[in-house]
Amino acid sequence: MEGFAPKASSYASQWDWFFFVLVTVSSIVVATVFVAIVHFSIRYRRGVNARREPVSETFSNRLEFSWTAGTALAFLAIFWWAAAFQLRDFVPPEGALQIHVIGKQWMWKIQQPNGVREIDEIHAPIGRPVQLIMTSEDVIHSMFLPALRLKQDVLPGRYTYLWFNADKPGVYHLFCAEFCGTSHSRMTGRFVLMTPTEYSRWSAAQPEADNLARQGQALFSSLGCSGCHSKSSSVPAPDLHGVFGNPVQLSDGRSIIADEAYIHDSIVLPEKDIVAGFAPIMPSFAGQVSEEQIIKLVAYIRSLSTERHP
Amino acid sequence: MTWGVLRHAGVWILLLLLLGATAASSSFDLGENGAVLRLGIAGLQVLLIWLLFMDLLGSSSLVRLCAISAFLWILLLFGLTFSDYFTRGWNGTSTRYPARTATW
Amino acid sequence: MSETVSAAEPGKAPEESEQCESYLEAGGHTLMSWLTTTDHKRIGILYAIAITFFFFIAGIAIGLVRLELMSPRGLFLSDDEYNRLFSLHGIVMVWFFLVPSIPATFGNFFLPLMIGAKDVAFPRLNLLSWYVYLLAAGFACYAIVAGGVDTGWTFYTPFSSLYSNGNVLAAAAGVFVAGFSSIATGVNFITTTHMLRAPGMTWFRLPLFVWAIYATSVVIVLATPILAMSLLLIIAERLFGLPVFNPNDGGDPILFQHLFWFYSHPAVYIMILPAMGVISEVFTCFARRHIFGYAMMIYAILGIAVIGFFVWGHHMFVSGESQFANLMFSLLSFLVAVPSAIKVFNWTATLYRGSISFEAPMVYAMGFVGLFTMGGLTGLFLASIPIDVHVTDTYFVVAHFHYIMVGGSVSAFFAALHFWWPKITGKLYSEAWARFAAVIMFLGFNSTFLPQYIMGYTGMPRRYHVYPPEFQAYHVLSSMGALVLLTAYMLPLVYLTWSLFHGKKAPANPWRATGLEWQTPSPPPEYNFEEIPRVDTLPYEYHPENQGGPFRPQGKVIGGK
Amino acid sequence: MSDDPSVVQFPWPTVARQREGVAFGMWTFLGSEILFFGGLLLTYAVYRTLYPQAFNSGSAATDIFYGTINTALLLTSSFIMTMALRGSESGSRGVVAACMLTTAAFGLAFLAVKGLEYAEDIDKHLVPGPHFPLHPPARLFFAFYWVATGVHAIHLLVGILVAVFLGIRVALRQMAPESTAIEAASLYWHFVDSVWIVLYALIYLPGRSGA
Repeated sequence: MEGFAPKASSYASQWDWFFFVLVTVSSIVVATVFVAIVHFSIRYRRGVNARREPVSETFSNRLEFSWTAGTALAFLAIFWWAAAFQLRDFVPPEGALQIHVIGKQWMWKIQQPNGVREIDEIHAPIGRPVQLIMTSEDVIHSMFLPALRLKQDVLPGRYTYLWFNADKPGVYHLFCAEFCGTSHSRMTGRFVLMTPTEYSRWSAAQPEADNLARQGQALFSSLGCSGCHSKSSSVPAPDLHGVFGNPVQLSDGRSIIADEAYIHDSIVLPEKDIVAGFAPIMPSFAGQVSEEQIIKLVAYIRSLSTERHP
Repeated sequence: MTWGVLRHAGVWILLLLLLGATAASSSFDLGENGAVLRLGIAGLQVLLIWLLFMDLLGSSSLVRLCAISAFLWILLLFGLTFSDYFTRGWNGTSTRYPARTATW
Repeated sequence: MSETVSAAEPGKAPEESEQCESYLEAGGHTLMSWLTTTDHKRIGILYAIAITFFFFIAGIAIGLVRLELMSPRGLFLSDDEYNRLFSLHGIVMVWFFLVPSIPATFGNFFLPLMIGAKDVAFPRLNLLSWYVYLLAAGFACYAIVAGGVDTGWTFYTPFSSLYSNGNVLAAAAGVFVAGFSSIATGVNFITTTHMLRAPGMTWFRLPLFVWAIYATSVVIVLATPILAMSLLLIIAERLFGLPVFNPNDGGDPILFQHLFWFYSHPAVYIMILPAMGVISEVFTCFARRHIFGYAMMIYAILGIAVIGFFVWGHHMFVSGESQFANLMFSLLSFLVAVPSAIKVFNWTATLYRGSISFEAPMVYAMGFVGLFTMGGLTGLFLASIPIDVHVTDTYFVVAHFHYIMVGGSVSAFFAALHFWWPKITGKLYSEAWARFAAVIMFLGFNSTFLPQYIMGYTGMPRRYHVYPPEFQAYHVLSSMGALVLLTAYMLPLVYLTWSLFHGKKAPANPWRATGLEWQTPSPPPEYNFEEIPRVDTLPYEYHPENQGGPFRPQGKVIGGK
Repeated sequence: MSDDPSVVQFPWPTVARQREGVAFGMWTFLGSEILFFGGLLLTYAVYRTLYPQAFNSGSAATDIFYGTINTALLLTSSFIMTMALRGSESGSRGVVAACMLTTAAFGLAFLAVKGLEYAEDIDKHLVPGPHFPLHPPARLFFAFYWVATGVHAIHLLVGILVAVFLGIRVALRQMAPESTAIEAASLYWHFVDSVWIVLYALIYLPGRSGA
């Protein structure tokens, strides 16, 4: 770990700038109040000769009005700046490298897109957008990457997302920031940023692993999904080709984009969003498939959407 | 004594009739209107009880203020909480997809 | 203090009326006379004893935690013991010290006195709420003795409902029951303020402390039931297995956070509003000036109380709450900062053209303004979403709320204690010691919590038992500061107790203050006033040039001075 | 009678002022209670929005017969409670005592029916647990069902105890029929009744049309 509060992205540098502008503004306000109090305390201390006649009504009303309006406007300005800063980089660019993260008491399980698995370590390349797709197997955790000035809670039963475009290779902290039980403070790890060439060299050197979609395909048949979700099946279940990433019409009239969260819910809570034209007959796989397996299934179903109706 | 009791008895009968109506309505399929109707009748019944049995009508404005502010705070609780739930989808997955409808 | 008072007021010690027995004498000295009392003043003292006990329990817990954090690998605690100690500190400090601290002690004692009433509206309910508090305390003590609870004071689901193996049930039940005590007290204060004001005591003649306690009570009554319900749902899930927040059944853990913070953000104002009331009383009295912007101060109190309900989502910026809700809550959080800023400016302006003296209550109050300003401004950082994303759940947040809660509320508690001690006990304490303690407290506080801001900025997460070694220097600094702070908190315990037995007898109105409570003898008689006083003037008529006299009390009290 | 020493209590100056104060204090407390149940209704509203179909199937599994009977019982008890208050206003000891005790009897009848219903629910495994017959999100509905009806039943039990206590005290001449406690008790009773009306509409009625 190098330096005082190391920064590994241009976002982090801008963040620091914002932060220290606020520190400066606040210090000026604190100093003003302190100076006023000290000044009055000396000038108007008891027993000292000073002007003490009442302040005129109009003067005090004007004063009240101006500092009320002044603080309100100043606060609105800070809000505007903060909100604009937040929204500017909220949506990640297309084609981000997607890394899956699972929080579990008390470890981080990482799956790189090429199927490489890591524990308590995230390797990521600099110079390109990287998206973390995160979920938890038990309680709420929180992915905290101080070098990027980013944090996002990791929730059970839901996916949350975080993206960054880092620019400085190095080894940084990775913390769990939401209290998650006994070894909460040991749920830390290494966040390794590498140049793209180093990154591909690193992932090539890892033990040979099938890619996620291929692992998902194997699960799809071993869990029995393919028994219903196939053309030849007698059970009326939706065909999953071309689903991922597209709107799905539901039986109660709503329409929903089939994203990771939708596939996830369809596996563990199948009666939540039922596709129009189908009966709610799919059993829940909650407790039978792990979050890791769901990630693989999602990757497989995602891969099906590129090839339509083989 | 008698006039007041008669009036309250009338309210009581009305409450029972409303109960009958809402119970009967539940066996017809009214879609989402059904929920509105059921909650509307329940609201009416509660209003009758509060205004007449609990005599909010004849109470001081101070007492009415209590009841009203409790309701404003309920609205606040629901409104701000649902401002989260109704806009969760806007978070999106933050990944852009081409918009086209799935064909089954 | 005695020197200062007699120097400022030569030969003006008001004569006591010997006929009326003080509330400490009337009814007798037996334990039973205290345990069955319905006198609001005695109940205030019962609360004071109970919360002092819990203040030191929670203080010991955090003392051990700070000691443990001297080393990045820990010194003598296991992970579980550490987690249980900081949870104990949070739960006890929030619900068994801070929430009842000023309202249930000074509010109970002085609200009826300041509005010219003989007691609160429902005296027996008042006693009952103390017993309910004791029952809650019993649950909490059981949870501690039986091994503690490890959820933190926030009880986040699904950890608290499904995974924790601590005594969540007992702790949650304790907080749940304590909520009823709060609500009962709140209902009592609201009714008292509305119904039992003395003739002439109109809303815009009420002292600001009364306004603050009134607004606090409204917040208590409207917010606490939601906390009660959220804890009840956790109890239902843990005890009966009803899946309310269980993600495996489709439950949403974030719903719990909405319910919890709907109470717990306004709860911050339950803790700070009474403190603001105290500071207003003290500043105006020792500056000998009418409070600057009296009406504006009232609107600010009400504004904080109401807008304080709109901002809870800023605790959830990284929780998975929707981005739209984040922005809205961020905007509203900036709004609530405006009335707080107004109050700071008004206190400062009250000093302008005053005749200021620096007795102990004033020193504590000035410490409050400094620390509250620093704490409040860091609130702007946390209301800005991108800043909050990085510093939330780090020591930055810890420092921020300790500046408000400890630097703010606890300083104000000590200001109130020193301001009203002569009235409550009829005894004078050592002014020199009191000022010394106030200064030490200010210095100790800053050395404890300033390093935590820096740690938080560099990314030190809160609730960490072991931590990367680069943070050690700040932790050691903070722990040393905590030692100083602990000493400063022990001092008043010693010199105030000493004053009970050896202190000089206090005059009825040692500070020459205008409030009705000061027009009664010290200590006040059993039913406060022989005859309900008549109020014919604004509060805080201190200014010498205005009235041809040094100050003008709000009303004349028969049997008083 | 306006300043009857047996009715006016310290620190109130007059009975009229005390009446006003008690009603106001009670309503303040009820405001708090409204939010208490409001928190519960919020969980219902959120989960119903997320899982409308599961909530309908959960509702359909409840027993509307018991629910309707109970609603009628409570409505009637509220009517009798208004007569108790009327008796209190005219100072008739007999009416107050009789009406308070009858109200309490209706409350007990409600709890008895509720007991039968609970027994049936447990029989049908409608308690979220191992043999729960419906799909997972319906477990959320039944979690709400048990918590809401349970909390309501506890409130009602408190109301019954208060009504019996006051009725007996008035009957035994230990308390004046004009006591302000009668009005406080009646406000509380009506409030508990109105909570049930909302619960009835949320728990028993949806999802019955069999669509």
